[in-house]
Formats: sequence, C-alpha cells, structure tokens
Amino acid sequence: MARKQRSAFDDPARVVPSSGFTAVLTSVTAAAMAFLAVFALALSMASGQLADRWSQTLAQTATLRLSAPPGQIAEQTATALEVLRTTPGIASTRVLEADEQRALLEPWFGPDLPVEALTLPRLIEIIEAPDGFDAVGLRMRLSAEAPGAVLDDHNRWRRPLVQAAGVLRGLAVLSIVLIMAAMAAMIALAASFSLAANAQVIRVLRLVGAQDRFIARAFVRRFTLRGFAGAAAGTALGMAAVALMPTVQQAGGFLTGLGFQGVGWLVPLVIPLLAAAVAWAATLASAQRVLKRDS
Amino acid sequence: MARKQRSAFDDPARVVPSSGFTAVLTSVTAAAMAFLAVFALALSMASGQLADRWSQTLAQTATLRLSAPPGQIAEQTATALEVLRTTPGIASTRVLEADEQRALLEPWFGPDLPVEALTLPRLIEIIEAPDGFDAVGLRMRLSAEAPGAVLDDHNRWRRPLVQAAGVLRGLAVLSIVLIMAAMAAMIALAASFSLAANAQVIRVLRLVGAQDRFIARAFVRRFTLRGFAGAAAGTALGMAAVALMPTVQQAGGFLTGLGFQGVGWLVPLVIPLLAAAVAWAATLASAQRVLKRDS
Amino acid sequence: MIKLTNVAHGYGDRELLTGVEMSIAPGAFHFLTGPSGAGKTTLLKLCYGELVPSSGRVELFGEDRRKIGRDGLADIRRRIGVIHQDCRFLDHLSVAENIALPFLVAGRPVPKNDLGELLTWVGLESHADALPPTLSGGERQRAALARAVIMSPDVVLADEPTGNIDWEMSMRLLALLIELNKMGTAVMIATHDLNLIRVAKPQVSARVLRISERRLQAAGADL
Amino acid sequence: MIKLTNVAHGYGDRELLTGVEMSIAPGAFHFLTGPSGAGKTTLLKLCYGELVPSSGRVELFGEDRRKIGRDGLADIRRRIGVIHQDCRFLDHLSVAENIALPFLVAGRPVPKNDLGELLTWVGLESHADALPPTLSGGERQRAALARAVIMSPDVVLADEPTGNIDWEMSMRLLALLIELNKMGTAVMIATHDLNLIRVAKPQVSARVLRISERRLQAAGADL
Ligand SMILES: Nc1ncnc2c1ncn2[C@@H]1O[C@H](COP(=O)(O)OP(=O)(O)OP(=O)(O)O)[C@@H](O)[C@H]1O
Ligand SMILES: Nc1ncnc2c1ncn2[C@@H]1O[C@H](COP(=O)(O)OP(=O)(O)OP(=O)(O)O)[C@@H](O)[C@H]1O
Ligand SMILES: [Mg+2]
Ligand SMILES: [Mg+2]
Repeated sequence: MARKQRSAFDDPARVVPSSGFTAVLTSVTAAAMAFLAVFALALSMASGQLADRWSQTLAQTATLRLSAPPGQIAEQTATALEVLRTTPGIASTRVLEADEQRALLEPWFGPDLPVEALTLPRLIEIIEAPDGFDAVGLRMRLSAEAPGAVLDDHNRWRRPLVQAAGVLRGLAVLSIVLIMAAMAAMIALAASFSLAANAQVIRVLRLVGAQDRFIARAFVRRFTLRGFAGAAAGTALGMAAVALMPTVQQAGGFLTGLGFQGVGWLVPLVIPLLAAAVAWAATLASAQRVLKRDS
Repeated sequence: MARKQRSAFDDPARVVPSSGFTAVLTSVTAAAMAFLAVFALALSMASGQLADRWSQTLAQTATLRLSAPPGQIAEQTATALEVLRTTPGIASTRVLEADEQRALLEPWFGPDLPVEALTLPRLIEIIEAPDGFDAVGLRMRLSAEAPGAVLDDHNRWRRPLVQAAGVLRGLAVLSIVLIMAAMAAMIALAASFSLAANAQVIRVLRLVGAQDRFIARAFVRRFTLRGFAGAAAGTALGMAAVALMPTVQQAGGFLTGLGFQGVGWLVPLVIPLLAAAVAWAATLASAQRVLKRDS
Repeated sequence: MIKLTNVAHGYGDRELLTGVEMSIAPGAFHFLTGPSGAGKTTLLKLCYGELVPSSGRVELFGEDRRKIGRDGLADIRRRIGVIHQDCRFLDHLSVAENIALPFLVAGRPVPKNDLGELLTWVGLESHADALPPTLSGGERQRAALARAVIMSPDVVLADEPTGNIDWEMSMRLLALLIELNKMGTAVMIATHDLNLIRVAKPQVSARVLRISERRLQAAGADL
Repeated sequence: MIKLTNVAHGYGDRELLTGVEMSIAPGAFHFLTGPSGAGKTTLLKLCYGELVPSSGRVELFGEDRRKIGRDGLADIRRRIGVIHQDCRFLDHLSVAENIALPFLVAGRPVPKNDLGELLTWVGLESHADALPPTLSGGERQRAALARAVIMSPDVVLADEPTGNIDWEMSMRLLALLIELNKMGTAVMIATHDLNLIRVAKPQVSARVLRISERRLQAAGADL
C-alpha cells in the first residue's frame, strides 16, 4: 500500500482514496477511449479532406460547347464569353485550342483525326469559383444570347463522386460520434463503479458527520481530475501514434494520408476537456444517486 | 444484496462472487467494446465493398481502337477480335455501333457530327474477366497481328481510384485493428481489476485451504463467461443498430451503405468468441500473477 | 438528547426489539447488555440515526428521526461519537488522520495538541503514522474510541469497545469515558463484559439496561 | 505438529517477537495472552504459515515453512482450523456455505448432518441462510469458529474467539473446543480474557503462554 504524498490535514479532499484500482480504472478508461477518439478524429478529418478534394477536382469545371455556322462562330463565341464573364460564380474561362481538342478526341479517333477538316464545335472550359454558379440561370441566358451554346456541367460524372464523398464523410462522423459516445459511457460507468466501490469510504465519512456536499465534492474533484489526466495521456499517445503513421502515397492528388493538417492538430485537444466534463457530470450524477440511496 | 440462484454446495465455482460491480464491469466493458467492434467491422466491410466496386467498375473495361485504311478495316477487326478471343482474362468483346460512337462523341461535338462522313476508327469494348488480362502481352501481340490497333486500358483513370479504394480499405482495417486491440486491452484490464478487487475473497479462500488451481479455475471460468456474455450482448446490440441504420442512397452504383451483406452477417459473430478468449487469457495470466504475488 | 418512545425494529419479518422506551439525558451513563444477537448494535444504530425504527418514535436532539434530512443527520452525527463494533477506518489515511476525521469532514482545523494527547492516552502515539490495516485488533478499537471522542461530542455510543482489549487497557479507556462523563458527556456502552460494568458502577451512577426477549429492561440487582 | 525454533519476527525495523521457542503437539491445549499489540495475532500467523519469520525456523507438520510451496501450504491449512480476529467471510455466500467452505474448496462433499449439528451448537441454525454482513458481532465469531472446526482439523488456532460474545455463549464455545481437544485436536487460543483461562484450566491441562517484552514465556502462577 503506497503512502499518500500529502496529508489529509492539508487537503480534506484526500479523504477519498487516490490510489487503488478504482482510481486507475477511471484514468485508464479515459486514456483508452481518448486514444481511440484521436484516431477516429484523424480518420474523420482525413476523409473529410478526401471528400473535399474529390468534390473540388470534379465539380469545379464545366464545358461550354458552341456549334454555329462558320460565319457566326466568332461572334457567338464572343457573346458567350461575355455572358460567362458576367455570370457570378465563374472564376475563369478559356477557349480550347485545336490541339487540345485533338488530344481530347484521341482516345476515340486516334491521332490522325483531321480536326481542321471538320466543322467541330468550339469548346470553352469554365473554371468555377468555390461557390459554384447557377447552371440553370446560365443556360437560360445562353439560349437567349448565344443559341448555339450548350452547357455541360459534368453533372453526370460528378454527382456520384460528390455523393460518395458525402457518404464517406458521414461514415467518419458516425464513427467519431460512436467512439465519443462510448468514451462518455465508459467514463461514466467507471466513475459510478468507483463510487460504488467506495461505499465503505462513504459509510465511514457519514459516520463521522460528513455532509453530502462534502462527500460529493471530494469524489467529483478526484474523478474529474482523473478523467482529465487519463484522457490527456491517451490523447497525447494517440496524437503521437498518428504523427508516426507512415504517410500514404498521394495518388494523383486524390488522396491524403491519415493525419492532422496544420491547425487540425489542435482539434484533438478538446478530447481531454470533453472527458473531464463527462467525468464531472457522471460523478456528480452518480454521487448524488448513491448518496440519496443509502439514506 | 441479491441472493444467488444456485448454491455453492452444488457448484464450487460460486465461491467467486457473481454479482457486484467487478462482475458488471467486465461484462459491460466487453459489451461496449463489442458494440464498437461491430461498427468498425461494418465500416471495414462497407468500405471494402466500396473499394471493390470502384476497382471493378473502372478496371474491368478497356477499349481497343482500330484505325486502318477503309479496305483493311474489316480484316484487321476480325484479326483483332480473334486475338482478343484467345487472350486469357478477357470475358467478352463488342464492336461499338455508329450510334454508340456518336453518343460518346456528343459531349464534344454536339449531336450533329457527321459520323458516317468521317473515317472514324473502329472501337471495340473489352470486358475483362475478374482477374484481368496482361495488357503488355496483349499490346505486343496486337502490334504484330493488327498494327492499326491501339489498346486503351483506362489505366490513366483507374489508377488513382484503385489506390483510393485501397487506402480506404486500409483505414477501415486499421480502425478495426485498433478497436479490437482496445477491446482486448480493456477486457484484460477489467479482468485484472476485478481480480484485484477480489483480493479479500482470495485471502479467505487461502485461509480455508484452497489451492491456486481451485482459485484460478473459479475466477477464469467466471470471467470468461462474463466476457463472452457481455460481448455477445454488445455484438447483438451493435448488429441491431447496424441493421436499423438508414440505407444510404446508392449513388450511381458506386456506393453502398453501412451494413453487412449476406454471409457478412456471420462475421461479427466471432467478436464474442474473441472476447471470451481474451478474457480467458487475461484472467488466467492475472490470476497467476496475483496468486504468485501474495505468497 | 436521545429519546426512544415505544420503538420497535426488526429485519424482514423478524421483530427484534419491541416497545422500547429509553432516553439519554445529558450526563447520563448507561450500560447495555444482552445475549449475542439480542439487538444491542441495532439499538445503538437507532440511537445515532443509522436505522429508522419500524414503528415508534426516535427523537435526536429534539427532532423526530423521520423528519431529519441527510444534512441534518450529518450535523447530529457530529454531536454523537460512535465506536462501531467492527471499527471502520479509511485504509488509505494514517491513524492520526482517521482519528481527526470528524474535524476534517466538518472543515474545521484539527487541534493538533488535543490529537497528540488523545493518541498518547489510548497508547497509539507510536502508531500515529501507521495505516489502519496494520493495527492489531485492540489498537483498532482504541483508535475508534479516540475518533469517537475527539470532537467532544454530547453523547458517546460505544459498541463493545473492549472486546479485543486486555483488562488494563480496558480500565484506562473506561477511565477516559468516565472522565468525559463527569464533564457532562452522556455515555452509553454496549458490552457483554459484566466485569467492566461491575468496576464502573461504583465510580459513576451508571444505569444498566438489558435486552431480553425483545424488550429493554433495567438489569437486576445481580450486577 | 507446529514447532517454532528461535523465531524472531518484526514489521519494518521494529522487532516484535524474538527468540520464540514453542511447539504444539497433538492433544495440546494452549492459551496465549499478552497486552494489546504484543504480537499474539502475529504469532498465530506464524503458526499457520501466513507469515514467514524474519529469522529462525517454523516447522509445520514436519516441514520447514520456507520450503513449503503454495499448494503445500493449502494442504496444511486444511489441517489447521483458524479463527481470525477480524472474522473474514465471503459476503455473497450464505452463512452455511461459508462454514462449509473448507469442504467446498477441497472438492469434498459437504457432510450436511455435521453442518446442521455444528450450526445448532454455535446457535446459528436460524441464520444458516443469512448473508454474513447481516450477522451481529458475536454471530460472526461463532460462525468463524464453526468454519474452523468443521473439517476436524489437527490444530485449531483461535484469535480472540470470545471478544464479542457473552459469557454464557463463551462457555459453550469453550466446551466445544475442550471436547475437540479431548478427541485429540490441539488447540491454541489467543485471548485477553483471563476469566476464560481461569475457567478452562481445571477442565483441561492447559498451558498458558504470555508474550511480554517481545519474548514468549510461560505465564506465572497468578492464573
Ligand atoms: N441488516 C440486517 N439484516 C438482517 N438481519 C440483521 C441485520 N443486522 C442484524 N441482523 C440480525 O439481528 C440480530 C441482532 O443483531 P445485533 O447486531 O443488533 O445484535 P447484538 O446484540 O449487537 O449482538 P452481538 O453482541 O453479537 O454483537 C442478529 O440476529 C442479526 O443476525
Ligand atoms: N502488517 C503490519 N505492518 C506493520 N505493523 C504491523 C502489521 N501487523 C501488525 N503490526 C503491528 O505489530 C504489533 C502487533 O500486532 P498483533 O496484531 O500481533 O498484536 P496482538 O497481540 O494480536 O494485539 P491485539 O490483542 O490488540 O489483537 C502491533 O503494534 C501492530 O501495529
Ligand atoms: Mg453487536
Ligand atoms: Mg490480535
């Protein structure tokens, strides 16, 4: 049995045992769940970033196709460009060169396609601003001002990927919510178990005239500190583990590894605070329950 | 204090308390971790399926483009088809019709493209067998027998997605490994804590002449059963929760919701067995440690 | 200060005490005897409010036990020093801290001098820093007595305080209780040790109560 | 059967017992006295192997305590019935189960008749199904005694077995121990109750040992 460091003469809260397995229990539970929570956070943030990149890469381009008799093509191109320029949410536009058009068509026709000989429509690449533009409104304006222009906003291609990204993010958030809930539940359990294990201590304190307030305060302080300390240790361990994870190859800019970016490293720091809050609430609740029960 | 159901007269293992908070502790820990593990499993399997679909959808098609003088095109097409037919790993091939080619080109040229007037290359769609084919070998054979044929295996498109799918699956496996490890650690901890809390029981048993074997057996049996029962309950709850999850919209066949498919429902059933095994090993180890320590 | 009127108590169906009339006035000195299992400990628990009677009325310092809230009970416990039969301590605190516990939980400063004197009186000065589990049986009882009296309570209720103590030390503890009683503290001692009662009787005007057939009676002249 | 040769024991630096020579032969009847904290419980713990002496040699049934493994110690415990000073029970088992515990852990069938008789003898027949925490102090001690003797051990070591029991019941337990002793069981009782010793002396040829100034001595003629 280890001797305490400070005496209860100086610090009345020491009437609650600090060592012993119920104490370790709370700390270790908090640490383990915090460790898991850090990983869940990392996963959630990584898949969030992944989802963002996918939406951005695929969503922020569109194409305008202009077919018109050779005499009108230049005029309609200018009109269309003007329309695009004044459409909010479009960052830039660019008329594709013949070479680029050939490159686009090469998979289908081979390099020998006589692009010059064909009455190919003119293609204008549109780069969206982050907020995107109003495709329906743009289509209406175009049909009025440049009837040969057809807008292709790649919706067909991007919808499934944007949805996929959304689902991914949803799964990550779900798992973090689950782990946080499990953490809260386990800490609460550990705190009430510890309190139950200290029934003997409570009896002795009652016998010598301790008021509920005094007993509850002593327990709540102890367990809040323990929950915080345990979760802090677990978080630190988890962050160290995440930092040491081998970085995944960035495949074509599509993917990012597991890990925090920049200020993202600050996010896991809420975990110990959360754990402390949970431990506080759980201990207070079960202290009041236990104290009320045994007369 | 609840009375026991059966008497220790009939079942000597009852000398270890079955109720009380140390018992509940082990069961509840096992249940909570099993619950989490089920979700991790579901996540891992869902992302595994997601990854599989992505690889399949994108990886299992390829295109062969044949450009040749009009007189040779029929002959080379026949040769190429013959080559493809004899290439292992190709499930089927199909020569694209003019309409289909027009549909493919429409986004670039509009519906008015005079396909008939153009010397368009012939396009052959290749459906791979699940194992895929040897693209390098096929290219070599084609260059010898049908020099106008160019194989496009969509590698450019599929590589990032296949890698993305792999990373996703990796993250899911990582999280399941982490949760399983946490489950094992927590059950082991709970078991040894419970044993420590029963130091008094061990002392009494020693006093009346119980051998280590007897004490260890009583504890190990108890805790193994508890770990199993707790984990079984947690698994059942987790599976029920997964089954009740709203199914995510299948976006373009790319995505699947969180859940188990067919025999996948049997996989979580290993969790209680694993928990029981962990509880067994942990209790045995700490029983032997505790028993050895207090002489 | 403590008054029991027509009190009955039992566990489950089994009635243990019935029609108990008793009162502890300031300065009283009572012995409580009766065979093992008669209900001595139960009666003491009724007196310090740990048990609520099945029927009848228990008044603690003028208040009906049934109407006393938990904080009120805590206040009352500070005025009653209890020596429990299976002396309960906080095993993680030293003997000195355990004895000073009533001061600690009341948030009052511990009078270190009184504590030292008391430790010496009960012969535990060399065990002040020991942990309770290392104490011998008699040392535990003496520590429990010290804890019961440290706050100079109005009443001391002692349950079998000399069960594990040799005769010499018993006399010393009895002397301490008698001295407290002379200063006005009411004392009630549950014991099966008739010799202790015989020795005490000439020194204080002690009343001897006996539980017999579920009733509380004044003991016969055989004591 | 139990033999202590030049045994010394202490906790930490503090030496409690020194140069102890003692042996418990079959059929012997010993009393052990000494002031509170003298080391009576410690000496008994040495006798049933819970403590290993700081120096000297303890022989239990012919074997050196230091050479006895844990399973060997378990076997020896089945031959020694111990009544612990703070009677320890398994609180989740009934009183009857607790008393039968030595049979249960030995994997032997419980002789229900003997158990019933024993319960009646110690006056616990109506508490057979109660849980230990509900027992009164004296009832606990009686249950501990019943558990110690149920297996008809070769030696019974009783630590303060009558501390919480009234005189009448004490006499009854003493009679039980004397009867066992007459059937060959060695008995050693640590007690501070000199009356108990005085009553027993005429009935059995009891030796009275006394711990005084860290040494074990035969008690003087004042008993
Ligand atoms: N919580 C309880 N539940 C049920 N029965 C109880 C409980 N507490 C005590 N008893 C029973 O009530 C009876 C009286 O108990 P109590 O402790 O008051 O006796 P006592 O007079 O102090 O005896 P002793 O001298 O042996 O200490 C005993 O038979 C005991 O078994
Ligand atoms: N584990 C321990 N660690 C330290 N000191 C101990 C330990 N056990 C006992 N002691 C001390 O050793 C001394 C003798 O203890 P022991 O229990 O043998 O006394 P005893 O003769 O049985 O006394 P009593 O009649 O009061 O029961 C006491 O002063 C006690 O504080
Ligand atoms: Mg009692
Ligand atoms: Mg002792």
